[in-house]
Amino acid sequence: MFFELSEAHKEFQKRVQRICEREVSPLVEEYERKKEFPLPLYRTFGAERLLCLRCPKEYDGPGLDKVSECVCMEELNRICAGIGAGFMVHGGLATDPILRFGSESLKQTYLPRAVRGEKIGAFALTEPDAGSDAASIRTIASKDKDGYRLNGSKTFITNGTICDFVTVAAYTDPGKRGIGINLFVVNREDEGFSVIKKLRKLGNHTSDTAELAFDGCYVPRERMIGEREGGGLEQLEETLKSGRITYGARSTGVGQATFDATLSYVKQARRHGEPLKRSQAIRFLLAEMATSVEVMRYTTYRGAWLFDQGIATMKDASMVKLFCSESVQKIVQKAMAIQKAAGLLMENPIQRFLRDARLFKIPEGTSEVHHLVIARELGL
Amino acid sequence: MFFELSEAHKEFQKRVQRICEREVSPLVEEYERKKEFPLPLYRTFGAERLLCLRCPKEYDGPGLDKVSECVCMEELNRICAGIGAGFMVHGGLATDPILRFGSESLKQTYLPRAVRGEKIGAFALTEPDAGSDAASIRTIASKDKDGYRLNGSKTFITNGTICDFVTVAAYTDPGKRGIGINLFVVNREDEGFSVIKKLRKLGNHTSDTAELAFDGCYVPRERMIGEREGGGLEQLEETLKSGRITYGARSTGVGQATFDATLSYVKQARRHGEPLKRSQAIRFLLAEMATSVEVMRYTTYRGAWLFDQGIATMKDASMVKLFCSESVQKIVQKAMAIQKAAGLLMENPIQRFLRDARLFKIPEGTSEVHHLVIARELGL
Amino acid sequence: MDFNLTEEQRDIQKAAREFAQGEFDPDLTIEMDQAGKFPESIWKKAARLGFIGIHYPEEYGGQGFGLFEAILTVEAFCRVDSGLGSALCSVDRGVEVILKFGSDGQKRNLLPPLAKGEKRLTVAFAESEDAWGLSLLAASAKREADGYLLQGEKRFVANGPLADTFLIVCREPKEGLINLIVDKVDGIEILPVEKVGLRTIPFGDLRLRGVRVPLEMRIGGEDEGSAQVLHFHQTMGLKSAAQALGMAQGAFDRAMQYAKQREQFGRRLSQFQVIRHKLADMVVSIEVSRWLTYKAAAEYDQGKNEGDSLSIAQIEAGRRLISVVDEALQIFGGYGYMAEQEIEHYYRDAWAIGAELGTEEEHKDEIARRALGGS
Amino acid sequence: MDFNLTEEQRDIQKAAREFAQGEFDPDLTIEMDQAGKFPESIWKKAARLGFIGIHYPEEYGGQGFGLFEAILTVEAFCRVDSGLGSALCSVDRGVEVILKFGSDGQKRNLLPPLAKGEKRLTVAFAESEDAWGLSLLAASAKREADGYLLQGEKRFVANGPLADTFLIVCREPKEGLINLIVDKVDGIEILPVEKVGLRTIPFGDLRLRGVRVPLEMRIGGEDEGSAQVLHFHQTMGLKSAAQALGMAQGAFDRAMQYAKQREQFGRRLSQFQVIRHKLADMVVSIEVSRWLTYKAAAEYDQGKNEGDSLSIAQIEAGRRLISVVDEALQIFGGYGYMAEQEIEHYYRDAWAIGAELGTEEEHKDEIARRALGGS
Repeated sequence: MFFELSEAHKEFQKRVQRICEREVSPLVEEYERKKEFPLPLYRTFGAERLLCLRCPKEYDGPGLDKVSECVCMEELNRICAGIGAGFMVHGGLATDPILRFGSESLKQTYLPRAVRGEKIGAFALTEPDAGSDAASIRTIASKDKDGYRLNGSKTFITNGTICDFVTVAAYTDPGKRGIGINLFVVNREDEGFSVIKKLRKLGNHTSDTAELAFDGCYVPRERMIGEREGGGLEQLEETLKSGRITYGARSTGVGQATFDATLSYVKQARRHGEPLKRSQAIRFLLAEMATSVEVMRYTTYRGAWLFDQGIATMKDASMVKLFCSESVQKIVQKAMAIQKAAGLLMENPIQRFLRDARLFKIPEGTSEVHHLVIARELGL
Repeated sequence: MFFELSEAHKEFQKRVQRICEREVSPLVEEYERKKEFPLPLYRTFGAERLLCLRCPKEYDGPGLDKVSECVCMEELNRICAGIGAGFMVHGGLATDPILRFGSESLKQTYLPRAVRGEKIGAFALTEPDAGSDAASIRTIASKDKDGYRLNGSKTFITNGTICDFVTVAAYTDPGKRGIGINLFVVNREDEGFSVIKKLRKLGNHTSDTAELAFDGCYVPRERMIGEREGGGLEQLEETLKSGRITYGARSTGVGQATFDATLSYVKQARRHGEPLKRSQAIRFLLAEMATSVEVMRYTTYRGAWLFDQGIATMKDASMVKLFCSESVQKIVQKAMAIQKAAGLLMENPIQRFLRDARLFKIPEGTSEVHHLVIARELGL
Repeated sequence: MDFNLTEEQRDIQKAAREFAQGEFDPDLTIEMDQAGKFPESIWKKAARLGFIGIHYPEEYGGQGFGLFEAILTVEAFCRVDSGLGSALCSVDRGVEVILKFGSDGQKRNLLPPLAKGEKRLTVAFAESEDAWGLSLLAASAKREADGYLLQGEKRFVANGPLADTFLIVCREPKEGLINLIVDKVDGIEILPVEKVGLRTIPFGDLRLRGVRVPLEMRIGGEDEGSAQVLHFHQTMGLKSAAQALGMAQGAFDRAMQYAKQREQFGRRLSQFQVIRHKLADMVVSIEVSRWLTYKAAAEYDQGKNEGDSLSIAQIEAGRRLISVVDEALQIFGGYGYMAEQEIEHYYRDAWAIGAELGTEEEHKDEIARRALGGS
Repeated sequence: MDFNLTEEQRDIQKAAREFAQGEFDPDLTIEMDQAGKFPESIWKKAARLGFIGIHYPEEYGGQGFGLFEAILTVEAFCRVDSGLGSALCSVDRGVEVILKFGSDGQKRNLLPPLAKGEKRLTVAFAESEDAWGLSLLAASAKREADGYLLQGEKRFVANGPLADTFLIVCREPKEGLINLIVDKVDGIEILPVEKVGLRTIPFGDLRLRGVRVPLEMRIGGEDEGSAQVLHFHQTMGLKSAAQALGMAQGAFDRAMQYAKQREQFGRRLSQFQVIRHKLADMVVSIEVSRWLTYKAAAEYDQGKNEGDSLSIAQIEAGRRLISVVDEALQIFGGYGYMAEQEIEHYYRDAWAIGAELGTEEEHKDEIARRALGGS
């Protein structure tokens, strides 16, 4: 029994902190304003082998565990959730299916370059009419010669305009609702693939979000992930299970950043001429924020550890995402309530934390979906 | 890194479950109605060495760790929080100061018999005018010959009417507010010690709560815990730190019991003729309860583990108590909201869980105190 | 828009409050709660002073006021004591069904003794925890030549062990759901049930073993039972919201008084910001309850009961009561948990009245239905 | 007690709503929010129709209604769009100080151009994040022969970059805190500040570098600045509560419409109980906001502003708005997070108006002070 990060994890955490502080922090303001992902960071993080953390050494990856991934995601999101979103998708949703279910040749083609940040991945499941209800996607992969022809459109795709490849979910058998799904790797240069538009959002401005179209886009058989038609559903479940735990780390990161900023604010601010920190009401809020961040952090670590043991259920993953993404809302809302007018200024990161964290209740299963997933697993 | 109970802990948990099911469950209804602690259980649990879990073998104890204590407390409180209260005080607050700070002779005198359940301990800190503000206790231990003479009154004392000995906090130097405090072991038969009255409460009916009086009660020097006058404060802090973590386990236990009862209710109940479990609103509540219990449990384990490593701070302990004792309120309130009229009947344990859990926000530091402790440790 | 009580309403409020303050002794209230006793003599006095029949027409021995004025007395009583106050509100449970649907003869028989405090009325509607599942009711009335023959069981009958007369909804094969006025007679067996709160209003389960009820005891026409039960739930919901409002105010009064006198850390509790803010939060909660309840009552007396007001008042009054009582108990600390303090039974009574207010799920289903229909 | 609007009030409400529906184009609102533009032409039209000066006396070009009627237009505007609606409410910021404390000459000068939409007024009170710390204000006015000489800095000036006239509170060594009416002249430097919400109302920091203000521009007597600022906060608090109420209603309207049309899992969102209950919760929240705000406004017009009503309205309107807007966005799911949907700026605007409503701590301090005094 050892309820703490191992020494190796702590060392790794320190290394990530140093790199984030040195490489990411200086870019945040500029790219937030430009509403762009700071592309050079892919190479920087690639060189540090911080992109696809669970990718083994044979594909040039660091071969770390889910706990390490969560440690890294927490630190990154502590600096900037938008950048964290891009890296999360690249190192998780986009490459996970290849890593875990792809053929050796797919792995060799995509993983080493993804690891090094030379090729950027995206993940395309959501469609204009299929959000929480993934089974109702309409993108179809129709058999054509030695491959498939993809038709459909995808939306809310992180890394959408900057990606080099995208892992796409499509029906190979539209007759089998929710089952006849497969994942394909589409290259940016594939004919019939296009980026329709970049989307403007409430927050996560440094993450790149787009609408994509597949218009008779031909994908050879080898770029279907896995052998079996209809094997995609299970791959999606496994990929999302991992992604949901990552939201625990993202939430913890933003929660910690919000707490840190609020604590320093409270330590120096005055109200009615009195030091703000003398107010019991304010002290209460800070105590609740601190407690919440601690609980979120270890709830996430536990989820990641279960995942590393291969015993995490979807219920475990849903609980981590639900609990942490809801908890961080309360933290950012408390921070806003403390700062009020000052918190509204664009120069104050608190409002960014608010906007960024608001997202977490939505993707990879809304809070509502996770409630229902958990209830289902309880036998209801 | 190992975020789970060890195999040994799991074995221990199963054993405790079996014993609770066999020995405790059948007694609950009767003693709840009688509003008495089921005294024979002290001998039973003593024989099983489940009373003073951290007491080492040299004093006839099982020499287990804080995590084990929490495992045991969770299971016990899952069956009955009132009985849990008595055992918690006996095996924690009453005997901890002797175990950790007492002389060898004190240990030999009290611990083995406490371990075996032959002598029941109580702990007396709170006074009619000193609740959260322990520094303002008025019980005084004045030097007299080779010992001290205690004068004062104590209230809300668990095991008050059934105890054989009581660990009492008193000022040896009333001039040193908050500092000149010592702990003494008073025997039931000591002259000048008396039980004023048994108190009726909202819940925890099987726990025995009383008001005590010390009227010139003579205690020999050897029954002061520790050597130094004024050494009691630190002993209290350490004792309460452990006790606060135990509240995490009590909360988890009641939370689990409430969840279990509600889940079975929901699985069979109907509303408007429809199965209740079809209601999304109800499913949501169950999902939140289940998530909360999981998070409470591992938050408690982590606190206990930190304690076992000797690195738990008061902030850690306060966070565990605050988070878990507040979380369990939401669980019992949700359960009541689901059952409504049916939940009010005395034959339904839900109302007992509500009344029992309501206590947890009050003793060993109210929620308000823990907020302020945490804030202080944050530098506010 | 006018948020003021009339002078007459203020007088009623004051009279109710003074009556309760004069009659409800704190030690007595705790004792009666623990023993589960109904306050017989206080009830008689309240009736004598006209509080019980306040909204009955004068011709039937009442005061001729509206439900709004009744609500003001309910609030005032429950503020002074949650248990005794509620007990006084429980003696004519179901009277609104008589007032709206009863025949002149039924009113003449029933209302004067209720108003005079000579008889107690209650309803026996639910048969299971699924209190709202009218379509599933099994209690049967068989029409015979000169009346009905009743068979069946009823649960959660408030004041069941004390009532002289019951309104019982049952199913007649040809007539559908009908409500019968049933006096306590042989064949009605009452099994007392222990409950956690509002112990001054004993609960009972009813067994009806071939009870004969004369024809003229049917309220209204055939198949009107559902509408009558709905009317009961609406008016009762309003009264329960007022009880909740009064209880919240009573819990606040006590917490405030305690905070002003109890010292910790060398200061009175009322000097700590955290305690002051808890009290301020209670003030906010009570105002929310109050204005939503008054609005629902005012609309009801104006004949407007189709909107959301009543559901909203019940939701908020229930939520707010729980949070107020919970924080009040917390301000009392360890003492609040002890049965020596009135707040201890306020806490239990709050949950009990919460059950009367219906579940949030059901109210929200209703509100959503009104907003969205089936769409 | 009467919870109904008069017919005239209903007409005003309807007119305001129809005006806003006619003028606020959803695409335009999103564009103006993103660009941070004030809706000049809509403002002119609103003034022409009498909406701006609705509660000014008729002799100064107004409509002669009370603040209650002004509140109804604020609510209606913000319901149709949080940003444009709020912009229209921001053009005469501080006018209540003139209405209550200004001289006839000051009113004659200021009110008609405000009512006609020819000029914009705002206040420059705060100098730091400690917006309430009046005792610490450093901006100074030095009395000279023919007027005052102003030095200092002001922060968070809503509409600062657009205003023609400012009310500036400052400290004169002998006269204490005084409020001056200051036209935009040389020596007033305005630094625009970017903020997250209500971007149609640009913020600015003000630098006053030796600004000369004629004697007759002082509002009221010596040392009356604090009372005037307090009056501003009270009336502004009421307007902000109405803005919050309107925004909540607007967010609800949109969520409801979306829920009725969006399909997932083969059903419309509005057919899922969880979504229906979210909508029901919004209905409850909006009603709570509405009645507490109306009550505070009605009392204000009756000259009662000493009680808790205003603090309570602000607390609840703020809390409820955040929860309504948050759930509305959640109903929209991913689309709600995108700037293509109006709900995205409703979310940001909700936080911005939340700041106007003051902190809960301060309101609770006030409520507790009224309940407990210093004890």
